[in-house]
Amino acid sequence: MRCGVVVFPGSNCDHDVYHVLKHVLQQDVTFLWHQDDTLKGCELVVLPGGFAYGDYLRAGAMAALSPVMGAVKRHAEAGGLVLGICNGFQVLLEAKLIPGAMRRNQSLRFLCRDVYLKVERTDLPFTWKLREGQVLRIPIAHGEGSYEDSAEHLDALEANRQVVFRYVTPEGARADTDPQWNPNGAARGIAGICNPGGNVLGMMPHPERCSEPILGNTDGLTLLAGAVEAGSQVLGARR
Amino acid sequence: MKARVTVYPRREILDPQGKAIRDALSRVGFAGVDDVRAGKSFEISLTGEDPEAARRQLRDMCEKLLANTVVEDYSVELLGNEGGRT
Amino acid sequence: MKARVTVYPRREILDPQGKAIRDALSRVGFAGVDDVRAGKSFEISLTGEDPEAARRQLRDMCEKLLANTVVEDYSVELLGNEGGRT
Amino acid sequence: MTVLQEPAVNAETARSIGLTEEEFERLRKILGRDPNWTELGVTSALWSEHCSYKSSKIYLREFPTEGPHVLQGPGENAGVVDIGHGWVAVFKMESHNHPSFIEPYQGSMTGVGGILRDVFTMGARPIACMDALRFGEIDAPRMRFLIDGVVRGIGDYGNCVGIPTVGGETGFHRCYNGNILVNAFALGVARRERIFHARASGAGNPILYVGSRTGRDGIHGATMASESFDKESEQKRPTVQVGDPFTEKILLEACLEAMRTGAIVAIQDMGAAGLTSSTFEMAGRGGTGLLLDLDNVPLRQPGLTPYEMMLSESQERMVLVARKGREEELEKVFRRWGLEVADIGEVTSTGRAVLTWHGETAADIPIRPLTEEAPVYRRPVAAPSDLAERWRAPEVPQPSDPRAALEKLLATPEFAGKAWIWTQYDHTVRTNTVQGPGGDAAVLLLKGTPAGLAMTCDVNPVYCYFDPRRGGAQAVAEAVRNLAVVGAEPVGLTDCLNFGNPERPEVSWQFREAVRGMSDACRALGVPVISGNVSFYNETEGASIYPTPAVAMVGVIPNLSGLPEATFQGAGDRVVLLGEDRSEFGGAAYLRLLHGIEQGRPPEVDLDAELRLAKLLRSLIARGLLRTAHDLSEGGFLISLAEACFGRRPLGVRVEVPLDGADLFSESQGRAIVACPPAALDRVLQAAAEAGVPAREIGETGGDVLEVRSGGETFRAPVAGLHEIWSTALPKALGL
Ligand SMILES: Nc1ncnc2c1ncn2[C@@H]1O[C@H](COP(=O)(O)OP(=O)(O)O)[C@@H](O)[C@H]1O
Ligand SMILES: [Mg+2]
Repeated sequence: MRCGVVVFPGSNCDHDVYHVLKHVLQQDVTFLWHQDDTLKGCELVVLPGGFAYGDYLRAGAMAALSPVMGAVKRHAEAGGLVLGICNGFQVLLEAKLIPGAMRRNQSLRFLCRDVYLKVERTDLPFTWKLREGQVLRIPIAHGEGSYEDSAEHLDALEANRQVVFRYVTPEGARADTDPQWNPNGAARGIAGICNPGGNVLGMMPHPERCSEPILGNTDGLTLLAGAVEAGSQVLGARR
Repeated sequence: MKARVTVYPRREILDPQGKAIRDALSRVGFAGVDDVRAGKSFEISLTGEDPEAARRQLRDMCEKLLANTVVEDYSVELLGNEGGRT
Repeated sequence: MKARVTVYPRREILDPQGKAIRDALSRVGFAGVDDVRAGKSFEISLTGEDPEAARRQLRDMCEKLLANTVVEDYSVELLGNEGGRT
Repeated sequence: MTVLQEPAVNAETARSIGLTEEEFERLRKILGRDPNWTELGVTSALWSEHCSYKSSKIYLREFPTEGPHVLQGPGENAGVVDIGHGWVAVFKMESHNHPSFIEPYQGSMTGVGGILRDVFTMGARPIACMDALRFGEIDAPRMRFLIDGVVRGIGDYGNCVGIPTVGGETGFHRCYNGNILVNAFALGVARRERIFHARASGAGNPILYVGSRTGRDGIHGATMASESFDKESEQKRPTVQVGDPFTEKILLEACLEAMRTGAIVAIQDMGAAGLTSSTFEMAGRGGTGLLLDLDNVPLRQPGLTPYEMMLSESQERMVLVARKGREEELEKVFRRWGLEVADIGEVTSTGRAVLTWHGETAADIPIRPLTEEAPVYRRPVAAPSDLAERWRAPEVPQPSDPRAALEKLLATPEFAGKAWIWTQYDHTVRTNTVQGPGGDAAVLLLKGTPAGLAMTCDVNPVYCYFDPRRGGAQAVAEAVRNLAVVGAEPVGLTDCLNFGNPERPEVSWQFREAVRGMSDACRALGVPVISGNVSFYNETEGASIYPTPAVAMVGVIPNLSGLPEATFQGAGDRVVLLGEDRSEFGGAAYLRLLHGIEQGRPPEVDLDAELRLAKLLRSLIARGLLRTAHDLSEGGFLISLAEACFGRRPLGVRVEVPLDGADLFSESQGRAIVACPPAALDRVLQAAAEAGVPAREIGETGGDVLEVRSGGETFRAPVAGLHEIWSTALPKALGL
């Protein structure tokens, strides 16, 4: 399936996602330049991690205004798949493709370590290969990962089942107020959410960093594999 | 013309940085600090001279870029030409 | 009493964030932005009522904690009791 | 014509910017006239200790710099070694001590930025950083602020550029209370044929300036001297260099892309003494000349003088020589990345640097006499008069309760887990990190090959103070050991030699001895020195820091499958202690941290034994026999045994050792703890015997208690409790 990885000035996980999609999952992958207003016919668009425009002002704020995001919006509205990882998630929020905002980690420090994620939904193109309630171990690496929104918006988010991943204990228990398990103080332990249509997913943890056996963890691969396989089905359906 | 834009986290949203600073202040012995809110300040030099146009433009900048209105409030002040800081 | 402390990178010092913001503003089509300097703003509520004492205390806080005077300048304003932001 | 308000040029003003009387005279002879202020400033920068190595050159020549893998030794921006499969590794370490003490956040940021540029300027893509940090006592004035700022700075810079910080070292000692050490290491990889050099050639080739604009950042105290001549002196006070990792990131991508066009002849970053050292060194190496038009240098604020432009240390700037007629191609690449490019001059064949400004000649000086032929000093050396006293063997109090002693040591910042630091560093970006911080050496994947790269940072300043020669050798030996426990064969090292004031005979002695110790070890263990950096004048109020020759060593792991970990992997593994135990406490942590005794000659470094141990470990690992391998270093056996219990799932161990009381903390070198499945035990012991490495099975992993039987006595400590002490000690000490 044709996948596109967007490159903003300051993206630094673009090559990591590219590597997994291309060399681990054997997909047809291309980079998409932030100044282009086209997605070159990509079915799955990934907004990678990094520090687009240095994360100056607010993570993702400047990148959200770049030309390529117009094309990404149209793609999303047409039901196309969009995956935002870490900085990509922040860009999606700033571009208002998914609701809410990201604030600095409660510790006010950058944090790089493994966290445990509970899969809240498996009926999405990204998560259909995962088990309901499954607990994944996936690395995070961010300083601005505390998901935030007003109480009523959060309620709406839950009601629409837009919460896809939550930070939990290794056993899968909620621990929203425990920094050991909810590493950045995200509201309701939210680590990843989707749009109402379920075709746009934003998540703080980095699945591409745990997608090869040699790295000692492949929990991220199932998610990425699901996305590309679902993408191919979407593609098949369109033909 | 110089202007200052100030952006603060919304009242209802908790402000860990402000809290951390308040705690640090009392740790180093500053008494009587009720509350600290931590925000951002931008000093912007504009070429235009019309205050109203400037205000409009600055608010527009806030909505588009300088503030994230989901979690932040902003305010705009014109400082005239000398700039307000000392 | 409410006060506002504003902290900016010193004039001579590179302000990468301000520069990035200025570039971003012009990219999204805001004309006539000469310069942007990005700083911090702290809104501080104090119990004391004596303005002079408050000023002294605030400057002291800046020297000790709020500003890093090696690279930053600060300024202190008293906002009275209502607070200045709208 | 522009009238510059600059100081008169004479021996006085020359001294005020760091040139001695003799050096000033030497310059006048070279020029055959009095220099002007700009020429004086340029010369004082080029002849500064930092740029010219004038006090260290004669000793650095003793380092072995050749080896089967070495493609580029010292002399370029970074060294280059062949790591197989058509790849080369490019690495270097550099200090940013003084800036970090003044402003820890910006100081450490710009330290990382500088070392990254040294690496990608060679055409290599940086894939890893390490940071070797030395702080004072945590309760010393400003120390918590310094620690927090340095760690944030290193993190924010590397994290933003997207280079994982995979290892480092953190030490604490009162000798750094007034002078912390921040040494940054970076490693990049490139295809063998893609390496770039910084040798300006081809008269007529244009010189391009790329990156951030030039401000008055970090202009050496020199500008102070001009202040009294200046109206707005406040404005001109030298300012702290500020790092902009975002610009570094796009500069990195743009430079690597530009290099692929083939339109670049030579490229060099602007580091210390910015435009001066970069242009002069490129021309010096190439034996060419320069014509620089300073009116074209992009400025951040108007009004910089030629002197200021030449000496500014604004960050994130590169200068390159383009092939004439191909400037367009390069400019296109840089503009696409949103970077500014300026044509600031051209290469000439005159051997001179001619600087023009406002239509006049601002400087006209011969290059080689200033670069290749800079002054070299043989400073007086003298061993400390009280050496015999320093070497007197210390009294060693026996621990009344070994468990309590262990717990106390694990709670010190020295031995505490350093996760509080390295979790603030992105150590997994680029998806090469097989073993990040927390083990002995970091292990990185070399994508597309079965091989891996390993790297480690080591030095023990207390050893170096009591015996710089042994200390220097020990640093190299420990690095080799840290590589060996991950199965890596060393291919080269870089160093950061942090010392006091070389004009003090004892400091020069320390330096000479340390370099000799390192050189001996490098020869014996077959590790060439391929790059490095000297930082002198680390002293406050006349008190020098302990000699701190930080070593960063890189090794290659032929095949990554079946690597052991530094911690125990599962119950039932047999634990084996390798190497010879002696009772050695000179400069030992046990005495220093528990009894306040800092005394005695450091442990002997038996280089042959180290070599035998390293070879044994590598072959055991290559044969896939080991599940755990962790070397013994500071703190000795008991500390390493405890550390081995602290895996992601803490695990107990039960051992019986021929070590008594204090000897559990003896710091004899050349030792390691390994663990293997029972079935492999005989082969492990057999191989050790054949290798001539003492080996004894001491116990078995399992349970949740660390149990040690020694000298008829037994003590037990629940691993969970030890782990809690160890993992929380550092944040606690920092008051977090
Ligand atoms: N400043 C730092 N940055 C990154 N990693 C660090 C730092 N300090 C210590 N570490 C990591 O902590 C671990 C223990 O360090 P150390 O005790 O020096 O190991 P060793 O004794 O084997 O040399 C190592 O993996 C090292 O990389
Ligand atoms: Mg070790």
